[in-house]
Amino acid sequence: MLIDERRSTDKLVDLERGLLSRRVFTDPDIYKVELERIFAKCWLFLAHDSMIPKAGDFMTTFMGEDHVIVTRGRDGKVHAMLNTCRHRGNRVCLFDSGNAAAFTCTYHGWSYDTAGKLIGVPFLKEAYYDELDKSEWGLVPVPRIESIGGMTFGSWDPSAPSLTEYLGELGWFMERLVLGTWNGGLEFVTGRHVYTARANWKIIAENFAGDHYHTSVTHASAYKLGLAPHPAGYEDVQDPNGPFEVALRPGHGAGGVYTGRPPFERDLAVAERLGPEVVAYAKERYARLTEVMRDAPCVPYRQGHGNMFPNLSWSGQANATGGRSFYLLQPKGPLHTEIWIWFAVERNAPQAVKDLVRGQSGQMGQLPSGFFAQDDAENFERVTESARTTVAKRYPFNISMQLGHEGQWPGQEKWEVAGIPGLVGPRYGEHSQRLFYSFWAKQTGLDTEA
Amino acid sequence: MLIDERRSTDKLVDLERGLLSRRVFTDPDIYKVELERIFAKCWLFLAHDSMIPKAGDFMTTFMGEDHVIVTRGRDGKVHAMLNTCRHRGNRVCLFDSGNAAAFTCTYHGWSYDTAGKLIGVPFLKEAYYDELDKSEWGLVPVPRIESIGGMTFGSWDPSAPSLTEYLGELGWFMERLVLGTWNGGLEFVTGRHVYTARANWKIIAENFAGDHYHTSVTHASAYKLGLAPHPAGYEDVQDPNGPFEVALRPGHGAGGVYTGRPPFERDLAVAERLGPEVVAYAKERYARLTEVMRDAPCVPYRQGHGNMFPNLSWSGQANATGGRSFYLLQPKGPLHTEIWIWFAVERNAPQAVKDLVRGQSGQMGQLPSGFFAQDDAENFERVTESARTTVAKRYPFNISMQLGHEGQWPGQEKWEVAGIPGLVGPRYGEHSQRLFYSFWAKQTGLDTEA
Amino acid sequence: MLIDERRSTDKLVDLERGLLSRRVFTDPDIYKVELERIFAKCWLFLAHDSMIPKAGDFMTTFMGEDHVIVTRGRDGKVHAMLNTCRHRGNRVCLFDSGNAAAFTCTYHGWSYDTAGKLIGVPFLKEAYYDELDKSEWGLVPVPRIESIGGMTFGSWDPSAPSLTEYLGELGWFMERLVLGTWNGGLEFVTGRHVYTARANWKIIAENFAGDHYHTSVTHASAYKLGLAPHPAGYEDVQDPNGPFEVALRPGHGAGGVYTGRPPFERDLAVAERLGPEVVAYAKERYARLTEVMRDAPCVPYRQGHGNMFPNLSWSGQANATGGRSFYLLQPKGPLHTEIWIWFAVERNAPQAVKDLVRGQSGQMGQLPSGFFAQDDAENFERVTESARTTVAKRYPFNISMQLGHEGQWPGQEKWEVAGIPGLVGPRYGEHSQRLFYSFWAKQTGLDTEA
Amino acid sequence: MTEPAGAEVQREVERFFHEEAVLIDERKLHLWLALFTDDAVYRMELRSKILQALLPNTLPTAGTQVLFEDDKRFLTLRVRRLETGMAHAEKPPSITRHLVTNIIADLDGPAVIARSNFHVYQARLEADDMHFFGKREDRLLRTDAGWRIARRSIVLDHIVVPRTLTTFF
Amino acid sequence: MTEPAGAEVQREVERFFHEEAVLIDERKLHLWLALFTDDAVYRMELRSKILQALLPNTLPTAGTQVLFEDDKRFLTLRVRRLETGMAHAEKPPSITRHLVTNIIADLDGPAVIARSNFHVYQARLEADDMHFFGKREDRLLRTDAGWRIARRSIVLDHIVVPRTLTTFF
Amino acid sequence: MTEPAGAEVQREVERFFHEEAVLIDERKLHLWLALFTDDAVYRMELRSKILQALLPNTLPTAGTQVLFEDDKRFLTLRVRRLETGMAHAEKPPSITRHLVTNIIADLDGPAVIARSNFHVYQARLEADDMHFFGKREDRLLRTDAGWRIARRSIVLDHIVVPRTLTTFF
Ligand code: FES
Ligand code: FES
Ligand code: FES
Ligand SMILES: [Fe+3]
Ligand SMILES: [Fe+3]
Ligand SMILES: [Fe+3]
Repeated sequence: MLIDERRSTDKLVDLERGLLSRRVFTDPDIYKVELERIFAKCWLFLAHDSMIPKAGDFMTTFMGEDHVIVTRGRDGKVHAMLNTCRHRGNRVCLFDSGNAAAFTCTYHGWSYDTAGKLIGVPFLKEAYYDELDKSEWGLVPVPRIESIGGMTFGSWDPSAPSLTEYLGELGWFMERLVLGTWNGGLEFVTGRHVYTARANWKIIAENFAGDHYHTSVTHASAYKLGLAPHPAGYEDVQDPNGPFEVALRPGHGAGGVYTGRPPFERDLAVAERLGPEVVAYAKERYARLTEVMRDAPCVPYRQGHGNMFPNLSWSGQANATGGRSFYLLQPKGPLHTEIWIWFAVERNAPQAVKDLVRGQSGQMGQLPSGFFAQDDAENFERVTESARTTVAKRYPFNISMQLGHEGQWPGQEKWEVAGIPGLVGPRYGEHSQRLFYSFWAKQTGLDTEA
Repeated sequence: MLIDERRSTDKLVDLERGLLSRRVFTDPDIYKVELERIFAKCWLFLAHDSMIPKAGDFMTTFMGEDHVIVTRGRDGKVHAMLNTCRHRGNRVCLFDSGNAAAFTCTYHGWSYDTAGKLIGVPFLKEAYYDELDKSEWGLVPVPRIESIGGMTFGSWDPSAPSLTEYLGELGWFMERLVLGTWNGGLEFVTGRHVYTARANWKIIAENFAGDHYHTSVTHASAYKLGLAPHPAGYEDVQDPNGPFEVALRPGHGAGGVYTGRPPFERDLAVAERLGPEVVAYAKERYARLTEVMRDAPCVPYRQGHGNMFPNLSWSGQANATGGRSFYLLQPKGPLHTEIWIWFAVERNAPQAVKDLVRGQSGQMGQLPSGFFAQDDAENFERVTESARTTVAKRYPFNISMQLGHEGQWPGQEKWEVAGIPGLVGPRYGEHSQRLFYSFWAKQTGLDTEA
Repeated sequence: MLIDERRSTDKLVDLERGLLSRRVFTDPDIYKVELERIFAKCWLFLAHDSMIPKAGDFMTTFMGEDHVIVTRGRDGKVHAMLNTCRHRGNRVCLFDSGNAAAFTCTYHGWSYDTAGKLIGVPFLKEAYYDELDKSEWGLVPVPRIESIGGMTFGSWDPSAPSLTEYLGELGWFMERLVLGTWNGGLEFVTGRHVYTARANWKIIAENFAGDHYHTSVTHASAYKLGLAPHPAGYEDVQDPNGPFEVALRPGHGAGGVYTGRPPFERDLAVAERLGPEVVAYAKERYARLTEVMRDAPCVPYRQGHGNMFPNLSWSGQANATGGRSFYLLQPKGPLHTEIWIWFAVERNAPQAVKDLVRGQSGQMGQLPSGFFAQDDAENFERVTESARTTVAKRYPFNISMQLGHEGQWPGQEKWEVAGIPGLVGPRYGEHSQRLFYSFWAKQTGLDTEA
Repeated sequence: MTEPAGAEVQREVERFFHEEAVLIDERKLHLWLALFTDDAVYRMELRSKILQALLPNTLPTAGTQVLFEDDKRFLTLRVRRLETGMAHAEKPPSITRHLVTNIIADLDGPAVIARSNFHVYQARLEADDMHFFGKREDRLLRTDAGWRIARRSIVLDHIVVPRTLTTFF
Repeated sequence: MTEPAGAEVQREVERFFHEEAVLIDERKLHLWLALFTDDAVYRMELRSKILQALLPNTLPTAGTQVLFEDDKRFLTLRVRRLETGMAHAEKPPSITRHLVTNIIADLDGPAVIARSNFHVYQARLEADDMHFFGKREDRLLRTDAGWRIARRSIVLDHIVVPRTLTTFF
Repeated sequence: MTEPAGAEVQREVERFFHEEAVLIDERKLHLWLALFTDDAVYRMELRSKILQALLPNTLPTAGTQVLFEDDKRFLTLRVRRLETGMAHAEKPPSITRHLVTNIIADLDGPAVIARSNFHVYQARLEADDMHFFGKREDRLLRTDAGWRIARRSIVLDHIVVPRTLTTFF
């Protein structure tokens, strides 16, 4: 390359000054590094148990840009493997999901069982003189597969830390709030929705990880219409009971956390509109939650959004009347991301809650028909475009909000946050984003090498 | 890269042999160098005063591929700045043009005044603890802004020479003929038209800079229809009064220059068709022009086309009954250019002239509906495509016409060109293109480095 | 590049282990090497005599990505030259085919005769002062042009071996079976059909070169419908009379070879349906073929598919009642190929055969409307896509079938193949593909350099 | 059971759809809303590639992927949102062009079931390469004020929605 | 000599084409086949750029480039092939959308000659950017069971076919 | 004030537009010219994104960006130019396909005001990815020889024209 863009000694992620190079969003070479060192190493979401409940059920997905089949094997376990024949590489499964006994390649007919084992080779004797060692030529398995609360994750790195270790401080949140494992876990109630944005995946991920600051502006139209209460001044928005944005080592974030009775009482008001069954459920659920949260006396009740590094985001309420939406941010080059969307509710929730969640999904939320997605996506696209051009690229983004105040936030003495793991910060902050990018820098190794 | 295309010792621009490498048109790495060393350094056209007459008026444009807002500030001055928020880079102005008091980012709501100053940060106190130095986080200003005859230009290079110095020999032409500053300057009479060509920007720019040689062939259909007199033999076309092609240091070109009474008389004939008012205007205007041109006794009267390096081209007649068209050649990668088009007339011209100019704009000219643009664009596209492929790239273009004869053209003793600055050459020549590419080589530094 | 994909010591083509790197199909840098060292060096198909029979006839094609004009000159010879003006590179011929006296550039009017000679330069005297040496500025000729059986090939490499030497063992097949030169040669009976596939050219070429293994699976639907007999067990398919796949040094392949009377008798059955004239023709033709094949006592009668390295494939039957289809695999980047298709019959065939061939062309065959093309193209596309992604790229393709058994195939003692040149192998094998890729590796030099 | 509508109704339905498309493309969205009955449903599904649903030769079904299931109240909110001046994904408004083709009107008792295909082109900021394809099935009722849409069922012919859906179909 | 069909026939032909397109897009291909007469011909040509054919201002002609020239028997085989479950280029079935426009019906004795333009959109696996353009000229016959296609002549407006042709036009 | 045209006129206008499109696509351009009255105006505007024009929810207006404003004399010159054999941007002639949809005919005194949407596809040399979208509003007059175009106003739905405009709309 005739121009060396790394000529400067500037770091891509400068946590001392709170600066973030625009190049991380658009440089094709950096993107290749991400594919190798993030998407081919980190733990990535594969499937929820309820997507492939029966033996032979499968779905296809992407890990980075690699196409992967996820199956429920005859052994009842989840398997995942590259969707590419070991002979000449043809795709062996052509569907989004379904149930199959085997995957047969349409080129020369090699076939693989649902665990990826090569079980059939046409004319093995006549053409291969029985010399092909079938045990060596199965579909390439994802070497590490682990799960939490019904959610299965995979990693291409044989020496990756365990999923639990990788989740780190997020594990606690996952089990208690996101997945509600103590309440029977989740049930996915819709098919997969997908839309595409001309945006880098990270600007989406960091937004879910901890950007509460954008809501009052980006989503102003929804507030204006009275579809949600508009946060006016800071006093209104930073109640001692939340919301809080929590940065979770090593690189995750969970925000919109509300603690104690106030969020429960707001939830109860919704429950009342849904009928006595739901009220009873909400109350009983709260009692059990309080029990579960014995180590967190503040009793976190609601949890609004988050991101598990690198690309599994979610939003929702994690309460009795709300669902969760999960967003898998599938990278398609530095400038494009597919957003894969599923809706889920707690399995134990009354039918009225399930119906409500299903009904809301296309309106306010993150479906391409939803107000919030529309507002967000266009910002993400413009951010990405601006990170691409010659002069603009010289000016880093500012991720300095409250830099140096971490853990010593003004007014934090009033917050009811006892027992919550991670770095608990106020509604408006960039501590979660800084953690996101510092982990990104560590994983890519780019600043270290430079 | 496995193949090093620069293995040869050939220069990209070989002025000794009159050769020009095809790689300059298609190599993505060379294009990146252009963005850095040409478009992020040279003086680029931003706006004409009449496009943003009132305080708060703005228009958006590109400098290279960077998106830029040009405003008329409250101070009455023209400002220009990157259209990207300093926080996360979102575009802050979504329109082509308009009038605004401020630009508010739709992501988190930072807002900037029309001079680019950061004037509003939501929750500056609560979220930033008042620690954000707003004076440091304004929109990135174009550091150099200067103007000539109502046309404002900008340069990203703080140490760039002055606009006057950069214009060099072109300045004289700009003021006297292109912009008619001595006659009240120009008024832009149409909106911005844009079309796209699958062509490198330079083949367009060099054409306007000094390629009179193509007209009789490229635009033959228009001549055939009798829409313009067809130049037959050389004697017909190289009259002592023009047209001349003038290469203007450092890298500009102005062609189709006619001097003395003949072009004036042809203009008068047109004026007569438009009525006595126009005749009177043309005569009075000629008298004043003669006065203005005291240092050029040949009295250049008409000027047909030109290019200010790198990407502002124009055509028209610069006479009493004609308008001007300006073409801003916006690069969109090595293989694509957007042609931005405006029409202008001298402010002092009678209404009949203004109407005529407006009416003609879509027919013969450089609008995508115009014959000339249609003929030219297709050539430019095919030239670009041919400069991309493996074997073709080994064969440089020929820019050798009259090489070595500069300033000693056969027959030049008869030419009435006294007082015209620059290298005045005949209608058919490539001296202006050689100057264009030699300046290009100097600016990019590529031949020096190789 | 921040990630060096060649970090491994693995060869791209590993013939010892029968492995083939996926990178050869998708890496943009490898593709550039192919353009330089394969498409700008090897012998490429230009035209068949019957496409440009008369002086002045021309057609345009691509050699690699370079656009080339192929003409029948006034001298009756075939000429080929880059379709790009030597002045500013404009395309000088805008058509697919036709008849022309000269090619005149639409930019400045330089014109070239059908041998590429520069014959006209507008204003040569007035503009160029007669100093342009026209003999130096003709269209760039393809320096090597040779032909076999009416098929003309070109090479950009002045020091390339002769076409005969390059054809190597394929020459024998070409003359005897593919082109039927002993029977008057071919006549092309359709125009050029083109479709595009999102596939690398090599996966198509290797398929034609010697992949008989895919047919029973890839084209299963056609067999199921009874449109062709379905090969069931190996005994059915490996008759002593064929079919055989033949690897032909240096890098070609010809497959579907049947010898002796059985294929002739099957042909005769078809001829009977076409009438006595065709029967007589088939018999007389067989007699002459037997004569021609004196050096091959097995008398190869039918030949089903093949590839001349790099990108001329064919299929058909080479018998009395069948035609041939030729496929020129025009590379359009690593991930795209245009398939250019022509149909031909032996010139001496009765009209009934010619009509039959023309009629069948769009149904079963390799036209985009044909079943076989539809089946094949989709495989090729998926193979290519899978060779692009991060993890998949680490797993080479398997080209090991029968590795080590070459020339010592089980049962070969029964085969009637005496006199056939090249490495004659069974219907199901990958010996032709290994030869294809080993020649590819030699031509690109990439494994040697690594 | 439906039966083909007569010439007159077919023509009316065609005109109705074309006038409707003008209202969307010209951004007269309140007039557009007025074309829906008060209890109208505006529904859109997305396609997918599910093996289970596949008998040989059957189509990908739009399973549980519902993008819109709006009542008129929410549809009105969508329009009002665009008027807030804060819905920046439509600032400036996108250029849209509705090409409505293949209109088939059938009678279903007092109602008309009208099927149509569409290609909606959208241009926005620098992008003019956004295209949506699909089909609609409308239940139309004749009222004193003209035809009204009681139910619109849209199937979008995409697996991946090319952009968030800020226009109407 | 043809003459413009009257209002009634024009309307019938439009409906016929639109119902036909539904059958293709919904993969009711045996019903689609039933719309052809037993001796029907289904033909498609491709375009090219040949200088010889060029008087100034004449069109590229579709010379000897015939993509389809099927009788009903082979057309039926095409449909049956899709049902084998082995025609993997349509596994899962592509999404198609036929936009049929510019329908002109003319009377030619007892037959109707109907011209139409089309834009066929096809989406498949990850690709949703495949588009076919062209025109059709159909010879339609009225039978007791309704209109039937006796001959369909398609000209595809492409020099390079964007993909193998696994759908119908 | 306009009012909806009756069934007969609507049908005539549809046929008129479709026959017109055939003339353009088949390059019978003198016959096409004959469809215009002698004093016809052929006008085209381009779109832009101007803030001033923006009340919330109003459309980008086509301001002073006029691409065509031809009288019949100049329109004829455009056609004649293509016949010179020297208009190389149409050498060989582009393939075009006019998809004209959403036709609405209204009566305006003796004239008909006909609105339509279009998608014009153009293929040329190696490129087959050029698409133009927009709407037309025509003033049609009935003459003894049939309908004639007295004024055609086109709005092109592009901010950036995708290519120079060498075809007709
Ligand atoms: S590629 Fe799968 S069997 Fe050959
Ligand atoms: S990106 Fe503009 S305020 Fe955050
Ligand atoms: S480019 Fe061909 S004559 Fe100038
Ligand atoms: Fe948001
Ligand atoms: Fe020109
Ligand atoms: Fe095959």
